[in-house]
Amino acid sequence: MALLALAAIGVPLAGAVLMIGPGRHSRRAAAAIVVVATAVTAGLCLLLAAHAGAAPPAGLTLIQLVPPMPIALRVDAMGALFALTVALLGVLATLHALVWLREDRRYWQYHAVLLLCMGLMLLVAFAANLITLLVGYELFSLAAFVLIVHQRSPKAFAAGFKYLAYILPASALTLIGTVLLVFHFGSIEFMPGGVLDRAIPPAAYVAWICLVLGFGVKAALFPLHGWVPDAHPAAPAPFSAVLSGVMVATGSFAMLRVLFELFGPAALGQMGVMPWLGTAAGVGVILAGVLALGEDDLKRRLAWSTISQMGYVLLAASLLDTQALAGALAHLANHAFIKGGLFFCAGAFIFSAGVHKVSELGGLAWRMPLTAVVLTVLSLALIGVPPLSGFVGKWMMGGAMAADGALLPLSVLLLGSLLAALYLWPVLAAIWSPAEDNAAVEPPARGGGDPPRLMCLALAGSALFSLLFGLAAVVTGYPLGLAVRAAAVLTGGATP
Amino acid sequence: MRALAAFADWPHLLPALFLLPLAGAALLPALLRTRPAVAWASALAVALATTMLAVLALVRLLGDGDYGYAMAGWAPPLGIELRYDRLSAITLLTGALVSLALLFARREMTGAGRRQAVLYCSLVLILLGGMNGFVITADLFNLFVFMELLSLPAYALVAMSPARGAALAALKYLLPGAVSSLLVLFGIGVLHALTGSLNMADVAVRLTPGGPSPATVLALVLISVGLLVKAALFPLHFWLPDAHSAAPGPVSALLSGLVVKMGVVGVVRMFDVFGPALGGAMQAFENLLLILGVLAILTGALAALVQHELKRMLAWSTVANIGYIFVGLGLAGSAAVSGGIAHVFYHGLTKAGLFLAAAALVERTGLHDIDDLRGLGHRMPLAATALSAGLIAVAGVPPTAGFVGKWQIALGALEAGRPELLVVVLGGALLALAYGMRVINALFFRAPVSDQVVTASEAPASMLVPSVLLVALALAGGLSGARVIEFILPFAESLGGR
Amino acid sequence: MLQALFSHIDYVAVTVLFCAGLYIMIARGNLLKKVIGLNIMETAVFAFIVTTGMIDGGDPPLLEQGLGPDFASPLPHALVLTGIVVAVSVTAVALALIVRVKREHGTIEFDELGEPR
Amino acid sequence: MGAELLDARPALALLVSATGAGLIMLIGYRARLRAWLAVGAAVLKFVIVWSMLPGVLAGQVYGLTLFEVLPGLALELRVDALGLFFALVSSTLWIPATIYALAYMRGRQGQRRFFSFFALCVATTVGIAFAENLLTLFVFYELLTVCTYPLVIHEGGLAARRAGRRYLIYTLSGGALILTGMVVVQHLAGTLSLSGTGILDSIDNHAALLAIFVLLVAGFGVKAAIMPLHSWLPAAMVAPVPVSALLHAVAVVKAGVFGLMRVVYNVFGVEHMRVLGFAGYLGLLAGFTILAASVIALRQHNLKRLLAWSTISQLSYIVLAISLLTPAATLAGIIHLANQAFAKITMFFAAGAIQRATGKTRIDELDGIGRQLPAVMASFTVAGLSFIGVPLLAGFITKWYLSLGALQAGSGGYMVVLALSGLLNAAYWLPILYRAWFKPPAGVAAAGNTSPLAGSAALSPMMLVPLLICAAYVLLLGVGAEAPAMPFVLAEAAVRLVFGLPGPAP
Repeated sequence: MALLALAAIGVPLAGAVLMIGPGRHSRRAAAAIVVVATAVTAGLCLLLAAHAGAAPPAGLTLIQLVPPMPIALRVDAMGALFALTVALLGVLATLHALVWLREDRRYWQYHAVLLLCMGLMLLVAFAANLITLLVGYELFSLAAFVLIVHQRSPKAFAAGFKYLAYILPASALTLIGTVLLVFHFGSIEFMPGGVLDRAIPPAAYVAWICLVLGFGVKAALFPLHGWVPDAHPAAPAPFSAVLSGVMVATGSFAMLRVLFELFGPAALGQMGVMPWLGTAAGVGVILAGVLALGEDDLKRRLAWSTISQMGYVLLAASLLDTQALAGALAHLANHAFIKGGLFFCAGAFIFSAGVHKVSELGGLAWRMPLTAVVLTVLSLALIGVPPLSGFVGKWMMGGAMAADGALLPLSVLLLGSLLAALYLWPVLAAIWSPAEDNAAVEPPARGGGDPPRLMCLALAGSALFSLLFGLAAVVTGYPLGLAVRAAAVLTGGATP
Repeated sequence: MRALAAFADWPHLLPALFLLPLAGAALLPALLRTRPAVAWASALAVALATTMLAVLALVRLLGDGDYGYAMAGWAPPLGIELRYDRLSAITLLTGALVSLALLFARREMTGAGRRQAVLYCSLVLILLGGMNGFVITADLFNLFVFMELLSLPAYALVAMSPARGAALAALKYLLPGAVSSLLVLFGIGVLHALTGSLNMADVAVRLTPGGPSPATVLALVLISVGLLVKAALFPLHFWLPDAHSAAPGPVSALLSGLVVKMGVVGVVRMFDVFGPALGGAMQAFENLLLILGVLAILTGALAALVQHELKRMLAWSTVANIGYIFVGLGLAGSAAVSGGIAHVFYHGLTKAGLFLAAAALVERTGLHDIDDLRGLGHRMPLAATALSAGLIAVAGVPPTAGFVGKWQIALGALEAGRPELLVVVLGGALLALAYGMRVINALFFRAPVSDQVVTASEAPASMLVPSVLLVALALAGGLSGARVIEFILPFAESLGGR
Repeated sequence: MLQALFSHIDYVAVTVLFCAGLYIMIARGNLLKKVIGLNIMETAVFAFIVTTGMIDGGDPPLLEQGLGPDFASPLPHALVLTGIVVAVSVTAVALALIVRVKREHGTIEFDELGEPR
Repeated sequence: MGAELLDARPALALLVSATGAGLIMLIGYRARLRAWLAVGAAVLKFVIVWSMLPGVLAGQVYGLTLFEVLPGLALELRVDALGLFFALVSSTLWIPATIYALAYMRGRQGQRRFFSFFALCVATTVGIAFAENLLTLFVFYELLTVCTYPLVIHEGGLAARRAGRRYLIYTLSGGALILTGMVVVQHLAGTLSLSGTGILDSIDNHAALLAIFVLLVAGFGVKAAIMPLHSWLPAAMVAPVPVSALLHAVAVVKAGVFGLMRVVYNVFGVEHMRVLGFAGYLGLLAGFTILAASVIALRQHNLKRLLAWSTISQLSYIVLAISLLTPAATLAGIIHLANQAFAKITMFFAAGAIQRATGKTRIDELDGIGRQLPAVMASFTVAGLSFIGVPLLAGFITKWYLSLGALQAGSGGYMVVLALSGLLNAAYWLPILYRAWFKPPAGVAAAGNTSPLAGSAALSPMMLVPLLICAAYVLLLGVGAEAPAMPFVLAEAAVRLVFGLPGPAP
């Protein structure tokens, strides 16, 4: 089982290395390598997801970094779920990127670093202890910088430096938090129910704050989300899809892993710190939603929407309720595909119509029918319309909040969905508006038709996934099933 | 060793120590006036024989401790008595080694006249005889005679160099020397008047009942001032820089290395003579020596730092090192005194080697100023390296000779509960390293400025061999410091702990 | 005070003579006068040593005349003889040097000689 | 602890490069012979030092008395875990340094003198590592100054001489301080031996102990470039690159820090030190130096001066580790000796290569250098990231253990200092990496040709190979700390030695 995980991490890394070698010379070879690598990884992750629940999580120690700090892997339900999301979104992003980078000479560099990022994210997913997670997390942050500044434009560099200015202090904080944990509790192995058994020393509070702030930057938690709105427009479209879909999710995933498998729900309850996280997330949801309304650039609007949606996950997690946590995890996965798809649409608009602003979207649907349809489906999913995947997570979370009688989070959830509807409606209205209203808009630069086949495939894929996960939720449902099982493990400690 | 021991028991060993060189000195000009080469060889033979005698004396000392000899059979209180102890052993060895080196350096000295070569050898032998006698005599007046026997050839040797200022420098050396000898004689006269005897041990016994009477104090003052002028301790050192810088290389090596040390030996002898009688007052005398020593270290080191002339700088460094020796003696702890006396030995060797190397450089290029000697290290590598090694040794960098004495003195300072002296002792070492480094920097790391330097060729073997040997001996001495200190400790305890 | 003075008249005389010699050596610039001053000091010291051997009413230490119970001690005289020999040799060397200085520098006035190069 | 084994190897290690130096000075006229002598001596020394590793790991201690300089005090060599670690690091680094120097100095004047003093320096460094008592340590410490002086002023010219003079003044006065401290120690403790864990335990004369501490720390602090005594280091940048690599990464500064370790662990002893409480002030000083040096480094323009200031800050990591007096901090200090050495020497080789290939020395001239010299800049990047403390690199391990040590010592504040220093490091290393990789080379069209080989062709392989070896070693130190041949295991043995812990250190 763990060997599969090792393979899952190894394949993208190998792909990255290959990319630097042969991939550099011919575009065709590069395309082949990247597609094969992502496909194989996706397959492995599917296998892992299927087995995740069955066997007890088996550990595998790779190397002993320094005596007390092994680099070890472990496959459990939560890890498998996140890995699956990463892999599938990776495949879609690669398809999109192949088209996006047609003229770009440094395509091999993009693919190599993307594969490297995927490998590191999988390492974070399957980390057995905090050190392995830290290693994967920090290297991934640095690699992401290279992708953000891929376009080498001054704006991209500005965004890149702002990103660095956020993540470097964050990595320092996480290190301090980790050392505090190691010193006070000896072991930093992830164990269901957490490591914190005896009395809680004051240092635990300091460690909690450090780790939450450290991971919060990447999870776009309310006060630390500054870099997200700038990074997305600067990054190339396929990467901004990965960026908002999975990278931000890595932050939340890591925070959930640490909170539930190191501190443990019991201790967290005792420490009484979770409400603070909840309020921050809640404020984040509302504020991001409101700011998204005012944003004219499509990608920035979607970036604010990501911050708002991620707020849901942390809000639900802070309730320490199994069902709420399951809903959060499911939403984490579903949101990745929805937001990924939306960014693919934005990319398509830019690629074929050269359109950035929401105001310039007038009547595009008639020229790019497929993209418009996908955009509509995904927007509805994001708002949480029942048959689509967005609804599943929110319904679970809402149900849990109602059951616990936590009215404030419930109201925030509903307000959030309303805001989502408010900032997505103008986009839909603009593209479906009748042809004659926007005759004034001069014909777009490139053809203006639907994007080439590969990009359409990526769009269709993301719409299909969100539809499938929405419907499948009712039946056996991969993401939801995994999420429920993971949540049970995290909170109850009862192995499914 | 046993064969040596057999020879060592020869009764007349002690008088031979000074009679042999004196006889040699007398016969040399008479017989070999015209053949300097043969004269030099025979002088060398005599010096070697004396060294052998010194070694034999040492062996006998190790065998059965200090021993004496009554001259011409007269029992000690009346007759002149010779007494050989560890202090005399040490200074004898230093003297023998340095004078051997001096004889080696004869060609450079008397390039001019053939006759002068012979005279030079005999003067050195007289000086050697005078020193040997001075160190082993136990009789006060005899001490005075040997001191004169020591000083006169020194004045003559200084005057011997063809340089223009040599005669004047010799005179500048002679006048204070003569006055100091007079003072010593005056003091001895007072002592004789008080006790009626001349033998040191006997005088000490007779003086004690009298306690610190004014007359005894007067005698101490007179003799010690006389000796301190000879030893060039701080206020009475004014003649040394001129005499040394004007004197030819080998001679200044002799002066700095040995003649100055005789003053030290004299003062140490006085400790034994006046110690029991004065008791408390002796403590004041030691404190005086201590303070003068400290001042000597500071002025010597600072003056050396600012000197431009190489030999004058070395002369000031001698003043500083004499200061070290007297600080050691003044502290009166066994560690400090042993350090002081060890420094006599080590400094003698090192400074002699240094002056010889410096002489090689100065005579070869004719330049006295350090800045003119820049870049000479490449043209005269051996001589320059010997000079540098000597400078580092004098500065007292650990493995070398200077370190042993300074370390013991520093420890003694702490034992005597005077940590502030530590600063002076080690500060002096740092200053010594500073002016040492200045010369080394000039020699090796600066581009030559004067043309004499560019055309200079390596020093003659006769100058090189002795200096390299002496400096090497000093370095080796530094490494076997433990032996030397252990050898001196018994004497230091007897002197310090009276 | 006077009575003590007269009882040690010899010591007083020696001290006066010694100081005179010392004064000449230091004050006079002429090298020759310095040597003369040196000799005066030497005579002062020798005089002192000889007087210390005197015993009141003691016979001269001559064996032929038969010795009384107390006789002047002959030792100082022997010392002084050697002292005189030493003093003479020192003076000889000093004078030889002065001759050479005169030849080289043309003058024996100390302050005109300046720094010997 | 095994019995004290009389063994000639410590002296042999010393003699090898000393005779090497002598031979080079005497017969090293032809470049080829000189090259063989220098490299031969370095490799031989490396073999001898490594041959002692298994023995020392098994607790064996090798001793050898050279000369009885003073009654009860001798020039004596003794190889224990801490000493062997330092010797290991310097002799391992010496081979790439020599090879690099041979390539770098080709065609320069005064090579014979340069290489003989170069080899002599390693002999004295190993001498310091194997010193049994303070006197031997001091002897080799001063010898190190004497034989690095001609290297510092090798270029000749006014600037070199002035830097040399300043270097001499600082180090010699430092030496005088140590000598004074040594005398007081000898007077109080009666011995200067470094074999025990604290020879001043039984002394309770507080004033004297404070005096000894101040004297010895100030003396060694000069070479460890602690803030008030550091200004000779940037000035010594005048020396040619292999010498500044030698000065900053391997020999001189490490000798200072190693001396501090000996003073705190062997002269005072850890418990006694904790009782006395002097170490706290040293820690504050080190913390201040870390931050101040990094801030000053921000404003540097010349690459080598930046490296110098970064060294000052990195050295104070070790001084901080020493002052915390806990097992984890000690381990961090010892390990950082190696980490900093390898990372810093890689950077100096890179700086030298850049200077040699493109003649650039200022940071703002480094645009696009990554394309011109990819290998050089890759290793510079590895070293830079290691200093920032990115995981899987050597710097991370030091930061990890130092934070742990700070917590063990109960002064968590130093963790914040470390975090801040990490950020400052990022603030001055990342712009260089950014210029190198992301900016197009000046004058070449933005989308210009990426001819990576144009620049590095000018560099001879003898320069590239050592560069890559050291960079690889930085990575190896970061990842494979557990591997048997790695210095980490020896560092743990050293910590057990210092704290007298039987089991493996945390």
